[in-house]
Amino acid sequence: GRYGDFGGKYVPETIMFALEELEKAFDEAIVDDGFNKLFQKELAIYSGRPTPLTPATRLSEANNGANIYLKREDLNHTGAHKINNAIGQALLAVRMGKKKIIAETGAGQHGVAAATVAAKYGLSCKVYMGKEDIRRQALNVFRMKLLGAEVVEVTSGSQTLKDATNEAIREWVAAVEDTFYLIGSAVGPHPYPKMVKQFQQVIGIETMDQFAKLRDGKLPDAVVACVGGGSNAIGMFAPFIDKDVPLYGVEAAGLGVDTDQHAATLSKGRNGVIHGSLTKLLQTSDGQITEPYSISAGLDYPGIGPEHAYLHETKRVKYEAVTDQESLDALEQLCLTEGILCALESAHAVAYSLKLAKTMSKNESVIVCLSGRGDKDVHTLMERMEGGDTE
Amino acid sequence: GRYGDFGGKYVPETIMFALEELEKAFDEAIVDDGFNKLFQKELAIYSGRPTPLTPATRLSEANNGANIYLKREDLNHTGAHKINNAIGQALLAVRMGKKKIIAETGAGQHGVAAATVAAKYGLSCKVYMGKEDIRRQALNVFRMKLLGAEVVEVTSGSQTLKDATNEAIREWVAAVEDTFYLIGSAVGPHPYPKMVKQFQQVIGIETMDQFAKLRDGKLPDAVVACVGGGSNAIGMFAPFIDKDVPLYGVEAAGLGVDTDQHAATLSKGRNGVIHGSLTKLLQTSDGQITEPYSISAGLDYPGIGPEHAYLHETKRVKYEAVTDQESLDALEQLCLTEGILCALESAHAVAYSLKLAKTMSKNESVIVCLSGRGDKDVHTLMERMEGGDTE
Amino acid sequence: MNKRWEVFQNSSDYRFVPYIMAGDPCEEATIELSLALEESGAAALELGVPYSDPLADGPVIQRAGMRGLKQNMTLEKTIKLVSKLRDRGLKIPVIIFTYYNLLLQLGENRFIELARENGADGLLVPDLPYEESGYLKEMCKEQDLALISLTAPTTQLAKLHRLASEAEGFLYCISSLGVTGIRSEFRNGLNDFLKEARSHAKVPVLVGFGLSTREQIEQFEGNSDGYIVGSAIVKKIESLEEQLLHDRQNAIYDFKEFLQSLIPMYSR
Amino acid sequence: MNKRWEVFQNSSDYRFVPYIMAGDPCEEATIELSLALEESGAAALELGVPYSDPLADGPVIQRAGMRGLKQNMTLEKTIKLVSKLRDRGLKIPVIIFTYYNLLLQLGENRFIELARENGADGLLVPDLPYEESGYLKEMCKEQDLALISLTAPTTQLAKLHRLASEAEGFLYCISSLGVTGIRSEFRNGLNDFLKEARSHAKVPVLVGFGLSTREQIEQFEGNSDGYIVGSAIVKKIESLEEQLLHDRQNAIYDFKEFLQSLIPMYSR
Repeated sequence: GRYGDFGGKYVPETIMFALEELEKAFDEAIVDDGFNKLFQKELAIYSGRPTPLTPATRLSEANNGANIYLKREDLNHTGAHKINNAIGQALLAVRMGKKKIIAETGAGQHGVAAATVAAKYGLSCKVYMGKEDIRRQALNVFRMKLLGAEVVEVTSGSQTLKDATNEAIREWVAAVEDTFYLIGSAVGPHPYPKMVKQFQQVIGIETMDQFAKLRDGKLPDAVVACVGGGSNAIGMFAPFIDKDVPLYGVEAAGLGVDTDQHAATLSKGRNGVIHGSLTKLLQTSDGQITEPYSISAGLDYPGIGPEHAYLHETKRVKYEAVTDQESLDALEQLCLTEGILCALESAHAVAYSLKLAKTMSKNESVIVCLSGRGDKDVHTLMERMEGGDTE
Repeated sequence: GRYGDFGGKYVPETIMFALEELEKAFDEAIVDDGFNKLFQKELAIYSGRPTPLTPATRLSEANNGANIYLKREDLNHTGAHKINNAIGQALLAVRMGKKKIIAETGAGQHGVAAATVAAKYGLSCKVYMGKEDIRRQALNVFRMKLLGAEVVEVTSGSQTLKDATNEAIREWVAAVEDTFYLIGSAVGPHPYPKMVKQFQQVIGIETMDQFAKLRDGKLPDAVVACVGGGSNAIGMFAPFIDKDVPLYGVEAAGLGVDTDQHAATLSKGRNGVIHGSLTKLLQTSDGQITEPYSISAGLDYPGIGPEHAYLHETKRVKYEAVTDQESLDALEQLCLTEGILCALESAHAVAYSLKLAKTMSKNESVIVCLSGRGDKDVHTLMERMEGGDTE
Repeated sequence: MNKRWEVFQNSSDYRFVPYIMAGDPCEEATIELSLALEESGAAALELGVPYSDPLADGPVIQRAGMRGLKQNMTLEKTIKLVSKLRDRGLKIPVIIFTYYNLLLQLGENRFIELARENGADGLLVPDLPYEESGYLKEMCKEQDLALISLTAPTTQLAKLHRLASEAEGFLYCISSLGVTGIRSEFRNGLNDFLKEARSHAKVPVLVGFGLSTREQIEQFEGNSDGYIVGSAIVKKIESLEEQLLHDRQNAIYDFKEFLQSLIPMYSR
Repeated sequence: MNKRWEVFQNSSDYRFVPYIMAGDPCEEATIELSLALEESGAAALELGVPYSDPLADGPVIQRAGMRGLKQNMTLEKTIKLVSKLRDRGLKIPVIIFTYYNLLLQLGENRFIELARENGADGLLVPDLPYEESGYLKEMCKEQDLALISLTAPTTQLAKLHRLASEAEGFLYCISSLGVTGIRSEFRNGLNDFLKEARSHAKVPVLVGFGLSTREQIEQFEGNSDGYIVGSAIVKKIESLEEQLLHDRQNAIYDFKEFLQSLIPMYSR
């Protein structure tokens, strides 16, 4: 359960047995052909996988650099890569005989994914969400309810994602015997980061295969993904880590890494423990966790998946930070040149890939993980770009 | 250009040459392997086709009837089948050397699809939209602008879809020499209905193939699709029309076909001409076109594609009408049992498929075309279900 | 060819054919406006029928249609209005300008019957191109009604020749792309188009769409046999709406003054 | 084992171990509350450290933490507070209750050094389970600090035996699933769990989580060597917040009265 110093299981003793039970079930499942086939089948017939690898021809031309390819996780059911992991964990929950799932959510994307798989597999679902986020994301709250989930308002702390996660863990501690905690990112205590990677690696595996088919068996010259908790990135990177391919993780620099309004965990954080895992963490000098900031609701997490902390430390992956404004510009450019409205999270990866591609030759190729679609961000974009109030 | 008595080219002389030019270009394109391959490739790598055929296991069980399968057009790029046709027509526009496209839109879905392909293929795009619809669909208006399209406010008539279409035709008449009119449904003058069918038949072709693979080469026992203008339905029906498979088109009964608040063109309309085509039409006794009503913005069109009028008259397809309330109930049930939030349009098809499946044996299979996702309808659903004002 | 068309065709004037909307702003106004137009020199009259979806018309005529709809004006009532015009002494040919859907609902045969009964002379259907007009054209011919053909600058040459040679009543040459309405510029090459039309037509060749000033009218004199003015007249009627309803005498006086300023002397 | 732990372990009382939050509502109040607790019979004291993300705590202690944070209470200040408690005469063992992240930032070695210097006796880290505590456990042992182990009703038997036999200071048996807080029901089979723990522990076995009334405390007497009360006491302190800041004397009096009603006679 360790990636170098990072990872581990920093949780109350009450749920230690559940982590062990989960680890055992997970380890058994992933060597069970039946389970793997079922998972692959559900990804295909329910979520529409494989998602395409789209050459961004006009974007690449406009940028005058390397060829940019987009891995289209935005085309998944519910609009992002989140569903890959949600399906995997839900199938595991069913296999373990659990009837109840709980989940945390920030902007509501993982909450919707969790509520979706709960409905599909006939499980009950409670989603913990900060009061502040509930106010900001009324549409997603309604969607979760429509899917039959109970949305639990979290009023502790800053009333956002980290507090919703705390509260979900508290609920899990209380209901651990019959409840499956469906974590949405590559964070949390072992075996969650490993499990989320396992269920998300389909992104990278498909990508490697698709690129090889398009380009005579070659590997790409660079792979870029955005990193909040880091699940789309770890899934995309997974099969490339032991290959000779430069990998780039893109964090949210918010208003700038030199301000106090950012979510650049690896650039600015220190080792610490959050939500059961030892990782890099944005915190005060004496260890209070601080509230991160990004225009993208999916990147403003004060921690990061422990494997990313490790890949950062070992320098296998280069982590860069991109500001709100850079991501907005990239989002607009992608709209105008490719007709794709990506999520603000993904726009961070796009923004960095544009910078990177400019430094590369036109024979080279950069693959960007387009982790989700931007429909959910239209309100934010309108407020930002038109100054209009849309609520 | 005729389906029995229906169809034709009822347009001003000024644009007749453009329809002929279009017909010629279209007829050449669809026998050109290069064009067809390019179209299929774009559908695959840009929109993520093939879309899956998802067995709705829990929905079928809950309904206690035939097996229901969902053709997942909701998983297309931009969230509905609309993009199939938009890609096809845009590729044709490029082939014809046109640099400008115009389009009409009601709720904004086709407008977004048109703006999307315009961005992707480097064309300029003007979208005509009723003033009333612009007010109701501010988010889609913003999306179109983000994609670089100009949204033209239409203040004539009832300021909704039919008037936007009139206005787009007027613009086409004025700019016919260098402009491609990208019609969004299986309506309009010849060759549009034929062309839209050609570009949408991928739905039915994939479905037939996927079902055969799942079920030992069999054909389904029924196929159901919703019908506004009728593009998803004609695309789904296309390969089944000359097979022995019962087909069902589902119109919007709104508050009921016995009220004056419905969009049940085939059930209640009479022969007439709208937007260049002779078809069935909701109108007053002396021939003024009336404003239809449905909770679903994509079904409230006073006309219908001429081939549907023909398939109705020849009884090859059975057309049924489903009310607002029935479609809402079906939408909710699909959410709760399958974790899929479908468009209100598609919910009409789901509602009818539930009725139909109940009358069939458990060994039989019904395929429903899930034409689009319901994200766009969440505001409407919230207002309706929670009575909340979300604007 | 009936007598009214004979007079129209044999005239040596530069023919003025106005368009007004039936029932705009009321039936009686339409009658008096029609008579005023004839008095001011109109060689024929296009009588528009209000329609919910007039896709060949610009905003001025769209608004006129809305006013006509408010008066519950229908195609049938418009045809019957011709009989009232005849009773009041109107002698020029009257062409019913209707969208095809209205005609379909009334029935093509019923339309022709009513047109004959009520003294209408022709029919113009802006959304019924030559290719779709076979049956109606034949019926009209049989019953001595002129189905007016439209040609556009985009009409292919071979088709233009066919349209021109088969034209009844007059040949309507659209002066520019776009819908009806007032324009400040016309299409390049328009005179070539008119010459081509004239060389094949057995009926007068008229130019229309967008003409709104005497200067514009005069510029086509050499290349056409007349001209159609719609939106400019309808816009004047719109400005006189209140007066036409409540002080008709003065409105008609004002309307005639407007026509005096619009129509070239040699065309009256 | 230091002298304070010796006294604690050798006591024949039914041990009362209260939990309070450092800096709630201010540092001086914490000192006086601690002394009042000792006077009222506390056998040891758990001193909580305010933390932004206390995921093992219920709402009562979360709120106490927020109050402590407002006072800028930190882990380092909490440890140094122990020295002040000693100066004011506190003789019972003091256990610092801190989340692991705070400890990491201060540094585990630095913590131990400070704890030794300031007279703290132990350490409880609710999010540091046995499996992750190897290094800290060893360091604590070397430096004669007790790293308090928690066991839960869900702890597997083999692990319970190991935890119990290795426990230092006392063994903390969690009485129910869930976070800290006041409960009206406890888990079935809890007494079996306590018996099992006691049969393997070399230190007193205490029960905690959710105890808020004398009746609840009494029901565990036969099966444990003491009990921990947190939320019930913190809630009382919360109700006395204003008084503790501005009229401390009376607040402490009131607090002691509350303790009298809570703690069974035989346990003082």
